[in-house]
Amino acid sequence: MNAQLLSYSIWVPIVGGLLVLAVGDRRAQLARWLALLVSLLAFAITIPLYTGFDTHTAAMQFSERVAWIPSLNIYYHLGVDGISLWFVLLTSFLTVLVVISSWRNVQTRVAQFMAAFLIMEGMMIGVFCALDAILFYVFWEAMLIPMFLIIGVWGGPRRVYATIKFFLYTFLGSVLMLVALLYLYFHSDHSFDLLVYQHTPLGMTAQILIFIAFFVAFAVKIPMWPVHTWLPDAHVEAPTAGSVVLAAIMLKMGAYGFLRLSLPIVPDASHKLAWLMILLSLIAIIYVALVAIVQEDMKKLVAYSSIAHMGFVTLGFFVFDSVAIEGSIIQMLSHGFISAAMFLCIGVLYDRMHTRNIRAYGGVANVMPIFAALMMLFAMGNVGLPGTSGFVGEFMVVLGTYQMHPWAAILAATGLITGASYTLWLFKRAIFGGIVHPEVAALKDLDLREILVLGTLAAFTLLLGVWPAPFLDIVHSSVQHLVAQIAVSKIPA
Amino acid sequence: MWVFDWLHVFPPLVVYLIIPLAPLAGSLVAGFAGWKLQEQAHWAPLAGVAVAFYLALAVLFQTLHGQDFYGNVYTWAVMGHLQVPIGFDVDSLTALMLVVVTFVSLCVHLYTIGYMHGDPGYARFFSYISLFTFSMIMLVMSNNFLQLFFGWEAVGLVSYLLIGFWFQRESANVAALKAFIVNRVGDFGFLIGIAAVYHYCGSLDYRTVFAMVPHLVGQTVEIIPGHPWNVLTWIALLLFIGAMGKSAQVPLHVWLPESMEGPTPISALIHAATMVTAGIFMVARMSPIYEQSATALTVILLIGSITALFMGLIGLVQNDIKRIIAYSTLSQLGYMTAALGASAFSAAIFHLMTHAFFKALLFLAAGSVIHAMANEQDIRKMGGLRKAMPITYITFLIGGLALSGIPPFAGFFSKDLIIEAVGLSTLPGAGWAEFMLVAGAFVTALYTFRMFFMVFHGEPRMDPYTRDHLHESPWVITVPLIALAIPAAYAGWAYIGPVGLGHFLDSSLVIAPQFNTIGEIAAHWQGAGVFLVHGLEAWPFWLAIAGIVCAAYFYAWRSGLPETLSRALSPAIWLLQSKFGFDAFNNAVLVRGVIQFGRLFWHVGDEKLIDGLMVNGTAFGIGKLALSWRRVQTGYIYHYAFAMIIGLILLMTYFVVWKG
Amino acid sequence: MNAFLLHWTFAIPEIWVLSMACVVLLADLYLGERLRDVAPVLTVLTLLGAAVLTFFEIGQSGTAFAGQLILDPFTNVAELFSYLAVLMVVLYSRRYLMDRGIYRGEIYVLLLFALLGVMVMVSGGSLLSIYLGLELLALSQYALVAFHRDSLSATEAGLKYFVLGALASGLLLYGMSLLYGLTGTLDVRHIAAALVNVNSSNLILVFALVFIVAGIAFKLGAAPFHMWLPDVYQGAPTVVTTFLASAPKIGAFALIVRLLIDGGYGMLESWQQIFIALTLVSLVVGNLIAIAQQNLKRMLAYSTVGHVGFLSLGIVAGTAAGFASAFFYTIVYVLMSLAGFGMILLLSRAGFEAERIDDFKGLAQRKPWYAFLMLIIMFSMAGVPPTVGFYAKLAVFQAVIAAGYVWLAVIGVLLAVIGAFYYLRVVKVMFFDAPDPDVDFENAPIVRDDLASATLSMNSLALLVLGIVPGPLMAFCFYAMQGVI
Amino acid sequence: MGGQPTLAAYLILGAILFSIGVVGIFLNRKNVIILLMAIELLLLAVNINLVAFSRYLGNLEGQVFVFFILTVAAAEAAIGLAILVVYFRNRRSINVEDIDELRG
Repeated sequence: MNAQLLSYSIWVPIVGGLLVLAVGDRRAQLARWLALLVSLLAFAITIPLYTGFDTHTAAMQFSERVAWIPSLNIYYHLGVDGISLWFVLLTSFLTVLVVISSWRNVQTRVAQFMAAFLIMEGMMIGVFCALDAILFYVFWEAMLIPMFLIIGVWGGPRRVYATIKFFLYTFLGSVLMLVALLYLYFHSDHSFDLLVYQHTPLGMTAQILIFIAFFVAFAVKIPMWPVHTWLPDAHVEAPTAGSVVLAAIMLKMGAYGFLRLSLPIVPDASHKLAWLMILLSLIAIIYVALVAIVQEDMKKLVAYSSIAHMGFVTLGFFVFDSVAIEGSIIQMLSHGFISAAMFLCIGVLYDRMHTRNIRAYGGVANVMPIFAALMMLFAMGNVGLPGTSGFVGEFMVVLGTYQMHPWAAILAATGLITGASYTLWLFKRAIFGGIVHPEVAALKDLDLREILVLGTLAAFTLLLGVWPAPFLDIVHSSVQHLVAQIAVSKIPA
Repeated sequence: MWVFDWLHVFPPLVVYLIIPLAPLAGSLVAGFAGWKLQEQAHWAPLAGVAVAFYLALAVLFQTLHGQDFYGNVYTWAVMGHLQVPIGFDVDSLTALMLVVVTFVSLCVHLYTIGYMHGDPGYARFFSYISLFTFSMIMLVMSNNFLQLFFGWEAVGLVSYLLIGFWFQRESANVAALKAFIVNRVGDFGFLIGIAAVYHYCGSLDYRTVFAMVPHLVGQTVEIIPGHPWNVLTWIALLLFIGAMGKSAQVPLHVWLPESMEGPTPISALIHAATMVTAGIFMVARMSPIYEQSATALTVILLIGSITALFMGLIGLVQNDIKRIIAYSTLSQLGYMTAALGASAFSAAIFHLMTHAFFKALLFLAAGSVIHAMANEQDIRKMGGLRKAMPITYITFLIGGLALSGIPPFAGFFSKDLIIEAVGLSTLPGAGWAEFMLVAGAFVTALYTFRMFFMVFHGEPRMDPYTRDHLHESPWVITVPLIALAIPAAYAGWAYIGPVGLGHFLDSSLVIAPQFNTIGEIAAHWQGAGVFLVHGLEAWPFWLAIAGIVCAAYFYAWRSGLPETLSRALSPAIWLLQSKFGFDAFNNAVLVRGVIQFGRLFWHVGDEKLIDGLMVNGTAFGIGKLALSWRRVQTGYIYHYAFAMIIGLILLMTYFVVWKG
Repeated sequence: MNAFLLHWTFAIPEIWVLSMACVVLLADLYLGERLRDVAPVLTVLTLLGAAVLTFFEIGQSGTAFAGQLILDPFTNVAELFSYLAVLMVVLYSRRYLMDRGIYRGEIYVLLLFALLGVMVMVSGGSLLSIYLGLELLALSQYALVAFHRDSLSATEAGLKYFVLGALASGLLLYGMSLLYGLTGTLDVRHIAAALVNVNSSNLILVFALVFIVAGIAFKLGAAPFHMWLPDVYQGAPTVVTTFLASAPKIGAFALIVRLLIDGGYGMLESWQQIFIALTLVSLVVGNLIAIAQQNLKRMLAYSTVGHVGFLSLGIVAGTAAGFASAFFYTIVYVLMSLAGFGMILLLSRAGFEAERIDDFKGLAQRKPWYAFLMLIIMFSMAGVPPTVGFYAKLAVFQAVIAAGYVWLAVIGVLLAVIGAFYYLRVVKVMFFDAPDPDVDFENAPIVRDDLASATLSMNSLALLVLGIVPGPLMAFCFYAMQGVI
Repeated sequence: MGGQPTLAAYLILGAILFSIGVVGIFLNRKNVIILLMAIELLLLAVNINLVAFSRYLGNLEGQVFVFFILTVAAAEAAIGLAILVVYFRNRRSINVEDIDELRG
C-alpha cells in the first residue's frame, strides 16, 4: 500500500467520481453520500503521506516510476517533497469540505457535480505529484475540463462567457509551456523527467525563452497582472464550491509550477528576469488591491484580493531567499484555507439571498451572529492579522524580500493597509450596520453542516497562525535544496 | 511577600504563562458560552483578569528582588535559518506594565458589569475586553519582535471590535474601520522596521538584536540612492512609525477621537490606559536602539511636543465629554513621546503609569456621568451635576487635578519631570519642544476645567426628565472610580523616585551618557518634597493654575463670555474645530484618491485596456477575421480551382525566385 | 513461377476485398429488396476476413508484381486501420440510410471498392499502381458523395468534388510524368535511387515535386487545396462524410509515404519547404474559418483542414519520428472523425439532420450519455488531455521541435488554442444551453440501432482510454513507420 | 534544325495543353460540360508528356501508363456525366454559376 500511496491518492477520487457519475442524477442523495465517502477515503489515503514523511531530506518521497509511453520515453513518475506535500493534503482536505458544503445548495445534476469535483481532485493531486513533464502537463490540462463544466453548468448568468474565457486563457498559457517542455526534452538527452531537467545545462537565450513560456503558463494560472482578468469573471460566475477549489487550489498550481519548473530548471533566467517578476508581483499587490477596494460584488472583491495575495507568493519566489520562499509556500497554504473560507462565507449568504451585491446586505451580524463571528475570523486572516495563518506567509515574504530589495518589501507591505481596507470595508458594509433590507432580517444563522465546514477551516486558520512550525518543518529541507539549486548557474561554461 | 510565597511551588514559566492565558480563557468562556451564560458571562473574564492581576503583582515583587526572566515557551516557527520562538522577557519594565494593565483592566471589568448591564452584547463585550487584556499582556511580555507584533496587531483588532461594538451604528463602524486602517499605516512602518531588524541583526530576539546594535553604529543604508542613512536611525524611525499609529501621534492621531464611538469602559481601558501606551512602551523597550540615533530622538521629541500642544488646543473647542478626554489623551501621549525623545524613558513610563490611573478614572467618571444623563455626551446639555453625583464629582475632580498637573496629584510629578527632562535635552529643537510642552500645561488645565465646570457646576441645562432622574451610579461603577482615584492622587508622590527617576527601571533601559537627562535630574535629586516645592516656582504650575482660573472665570462665573470670545477669535476657532484639517485632508485626498485610483484601474486598466482591448479585442478580431475569410469560400468551382492554381503557382514561384 | 508473379501472396488481402466486393454486388443485385441486410453483413465479413489475412502477413516484407506492390509494416498497419475505419462506417450506416431511403447494397460495394483503392495506394510501389489506387478511391468517392440522388446538396457536392478531384488528379499525374521523364522509371524505389544523381535544384524536378505535393495536398485537404472539403463534407450524406474523413485520409497519408518518403526522400529539403507553407496556411485557414461556422459538419470539415496542418508538422520534421508521429496523428484523426460524424449520424432522424451546432442545444439534459461522449470527442479534437487527441499533437510538436522548428511549434500551439474555441462552443451548446423545444430527438420516429450506439460508445470511449494508455497505439504507429526510412 | 521535333517541343506542347485545361476550368463560367472537356485536356497533356518521355528514354513503362490513364479517363468521364445528370435533375441547370448552394 505504502508504495503506491500517491497513485491511490490520484486514482481513488477519479474512480470514485466515475462511480458517482454512474449512480446518476436521479438518485441524488445516494450520489451525495457516495461522494462524501469517496472524498473521506481519499483524504484518509493522503494522511499517511504526512505521517510517513521524512523531513530531513529534500529527495522525492513515495516515488513511483513506470514506463508509460515508451515510444516517447514518457514515464508515469510520481513523488512528493516538502514543496508539494502540503498541496496534496490541502486538495484532499478541501474536497471533503467542498462536498459537504454543496450538500444542499446544488440541486440539479447532483451526481455530475460531485463527480466533477472528485475527478478534479484526483487530477489536481496528480499535478502536485507528477515528476514527468508530460504527466504533469496532462494533469494540468485535464483539470480544466471539469472546472470548465462546473462553471458552465452550475454557474451564474454570465457563466458561458466566464468559463470559455477561463478555459481559453489557461489553455493559451499552458500550450507554450508544452513547447518549452518539448524543447527541454531534446536538450536533456530525450528525457521528460522533471528531475533530469533540473540538471540540464542551458544557455542564457534558451533559458530566457523557456522561462517566458513557463511564465505565461503559470502567470495565467496564478494569476499575475496583467493576465488576471479571467479570475474575477470566473469567480463571480462559478458556484461556491467551484470558487473554493479555484481559489484554494488551482491558483496554487501556477505558483507551484514556478517552484517546480521555472526556478530549478532555468535558474539563470529566473535571476535575470527577477526584476520583472517582482515588478508584476508588486503591481498585483498594489494595483489589484486598489481595484478590490471599489468592488460592489462580494465575490469579485475576494477574487481580486486573491490576486493581490498571490502577488506576495510570486514576490517571495523571486527574491531567492529561503525565508521568502518558505513564506510563499505558507502563504499559498494559508490562502488555501482563507480564500476557501471567504468564498464559502459568501456562498452561505448567496444561498440565502441569491445576490452577491454588497448593497443588498448590511446588518447581517444582527441576525447571523455565529456566521459573523466566523467570517470576522476569516476576514482577519485575509487582512493578515498575526495569530491567523494569513500573517505568517506575508510576514515571511516581507522579511525575506527586505533582505534583497528593501523597496520591494516596502511597497509590498502596503498590502497591509490596502488588505485591511477592502476586507474590512466589505465587512462593514455587508455584515455590520443596521438592517436596511427586510430580506436580511429574515436570514437564518448557520446550520450545523455549515458550522462544521467553516469551523474546520477556522481551526486550521488559527493553528497555522499560532503554530506554523509543524507546517514549516515539512518545507525546510526541500526549500534549502531549491535555494541551493537556484544559486548555481546552469549556463554551460 | 507572604501572599505570593505559595507560588514557588510552580515553575516560573507556568506563572508567566498563566498571566496571559487566564484572561484568554476568560475571553473564550465568555465568547463561546456567552449565549448560555447571559447575565452571568462576566464571572469568567473577571476571574481571569483578577488572577492575572494577582500574578502580575507577584511578578512585580519578584522583579523588585531582581528576579528577571528571559526564556522561550515554544518555537513558533523555523523560517529558513531564522528561529522564532514565543517567549517572555520579564523585567521591571514588563512587570510594571503588567501591573498597570491588569489593574486598569480589572477595574474596567468590574465597572463594565454595571455599565453594560442589559446590553444584548454583554457576553461579547466581556469576551472582547478579556481578549484585549490577553493581547496587551502578550505585547508587554514578549521577548522578540514577532510576538511584539502579534500583540501589537491583536490589540488593534480588539480595539477595532470594541470601537465597532455597537455595530448597528454607522458612526461606530466608520470609526472602527478608521482606527484599524490608521493603525495599519503605523503597523506598515513597524513591519518594515522588523524586516530591517532581521536584515541587519539576523534575529528577532531582543537580546540578540540589542547585542548586535553596537556593531551597527556607523553603518549606513541607501534606501534612496545617493542618500546614505544611518542604519539605526532608519530602523528606529520605522519602528517609531508603528508607535505613532498605536500611540496616536500626529499625523496618525486621527483615529483616537473617533474611537470614542465605543462604549465608555473601552475608552478607559484601551484609549487611555493601555493600548495607546503600547507605542511608548515599545520605544522604551527599544531604548538600546533609539539611544544610538540622535536624529530619531529629535524626530520623536518634536512629534511628541507638537502632539502635546496642538491636540490639547483642539480639546478646547470640543463639546462631547468623551472627545475632550480623548484629545487630552492625545495631548498626554504627546508628553510621553516627548519624554522618550529626550531619552527620559523612565519619565515617559512614569507618566504612562500615572496617566493610566487618572485617565481611566476620568473616563470612567465620564461614563458614570453619561450613564446618569441617559447617554447624553454633550457638555452643553449638562451642568450642576455635583449635587446628584458626589462620588463621581469628587473622583472626577481628583482626575482633573491630576491631569492638569496640580500638586500633589500624580500628574504633577510625572509631567513636571518630563518638562524638566526636555529642558535639559541637548537635541536640536529641544527648546521649541519645551516651549510647546509648557504651553500645553496651560491648555490642559483650561480644557479640563472647562469640562469640569460645565458638567458639574453652573445651571443644569438638561431636559427636565433627565434632571429628575439624575442619580449616583451603583457600586460596581463607583468602586472602580474610588480604586482609581487613590493612585491618581498619590502615585506621583510615591513613585517618582523609584519609577520616574529610573532606579527601578534601570535594568530595562539603556541610556547613552550624552542624552542622560534623567541622570542629570537624579544627580540633584533631593526627594519628592523638594521636587514639589521646586515645581511651585516653575512655569508649568502657574500656567496650570492660570488655566483653571480662566476656566472657572469663563465657564462658572461669566458663562456669557466664551460666546463673545469665540466670535472675536472665529478664524482660530474654525481652525480648531476643523482639527487643523487632518480629517478633511485624509478624506479628500487619501480616501478619495484611493477610490479614484481603484476605479481608474478597474474600469480603464482592467476593463478597457486588458479585457476590452487585449482579451476580448483579440477574440473579436479573430472572429471578424474568420467571418471575412469565410467569404473566400464562395461556392463557385472556378474560384476553388483558381485557389488551387494560385497555390501551385506561388509554390513554383517560391522555388524559382528564392531557391533559383 | 515467373518473376512477375513472385510473392503474389502479398496481394491476398487486396484480392480478397476485390472478390468480395464483386460478391456483394452480385448478391445485392439478386437478393434485391427482400434481404437488404445481406450487403452490410457480407461487407463486415469481408472486412474481418481481410483483417485476418492481413494479420497473417505481419512480419513479412518485400515487393510483388515486379515492384507494383510493396509489403512492409506500414502496409499492414495502414490496411488494418482502414478496415477498422470502414467497419465502423458500416456499423454506423444502417439506420441513417434507411431513414433516407437509400439503404441499398451499392453503397457497401462502393465502400469496398474505395477501400480497395486505399489498400492499393497504401501498398503501391510504382507511380502506376499508386495512380490506379488513387483513382479507384476517387471514383468510388465521387459516386458515394452523389449517392443520395434526390438531394440537391449531395449532387452539388458530388459535382464539385468530381471536377476539383479530377483537376487534382491531373496535377498529380503531370508531376508524375515529369518525374518519370527525369528518372526513367515508375518504380518508387528506383526513382529514389535515380534521384541521387539528380541535382536537387533541378527546376523540372522541383516542378514535379510541386505538382505531386499539390495533388497530395488536395487529397489530404491541406490549404489552399482544401476548398472542396467543406462543401463536400457538408453536402454529402453523413455516412459518406464519415467515410471521407476516415480511410481516404490514410490513403492520402500513404501517398506521402510512398511518393515523398519512399521515392523522394532525397529531395526532402525541397518538399519540406512546401510542407511548411502548406502547414502554416492550413493551420490558419482551418482553425480560423471553423470559428465562423454554424453547421457542425462544415465546422468539422474546416477543423479537418486544421488537423491536416497539425499532422503536416510531423512531416515537416522530416525524421522517422516525425513521420511516425504524423501517422499517429492521422490514425487518431480518423478515430476522432469517425466518432464525431458518427455522433451526427446517430442523432439524425428521418427529415432531421443533427448537423447544425444549435441542434445540440441542451443535449446533456436530454441524452447525457451522448453529450458525455461528444464531450470526449470535442476535447480530443481540441487536443486537451487526457484524451488521445492530445498525444497526437504532442507527438507532432515533439517531432517538429526536434527538427529545430520551434517557431512552427509555437504557431501551432497558438492555433490549437484558437481551435479549442470552436470545439468548446459545441460543448457549451450541449452542456450550458437549454434544450431547443423545436429540436426534439424523442418525437422523431426512432429506429433503435443498438449496434451503432454501442459502436459509437466504444469509439468515443476509445479516445479517452487511449488517452490514458496511449503507449501501445503509439508504439504500433512507430512500428509501422520503422520500415519506411 | 527541322526534321524530328525535339523532346522539349513535346513537353512545351504538353504544358500548353495542360495550361489550357487548367484555364478552362477556372475561366469557364458557363457550362459544366466544358469543365469535363477541360479535364480530358489535362489528362491528354499528361499523356503527351508520358509518351514523349517514353520515346525519348526508350522505355515502355510510360506508354503502358498512358493506356491506364486513357481507361481511367473513360471511367472518370462516365461517372462525371452521371453525376452531372443527377445534378441536372435536381437543379434543372448545368450552369457553373448556379452551383453555389454550398459555400461559406
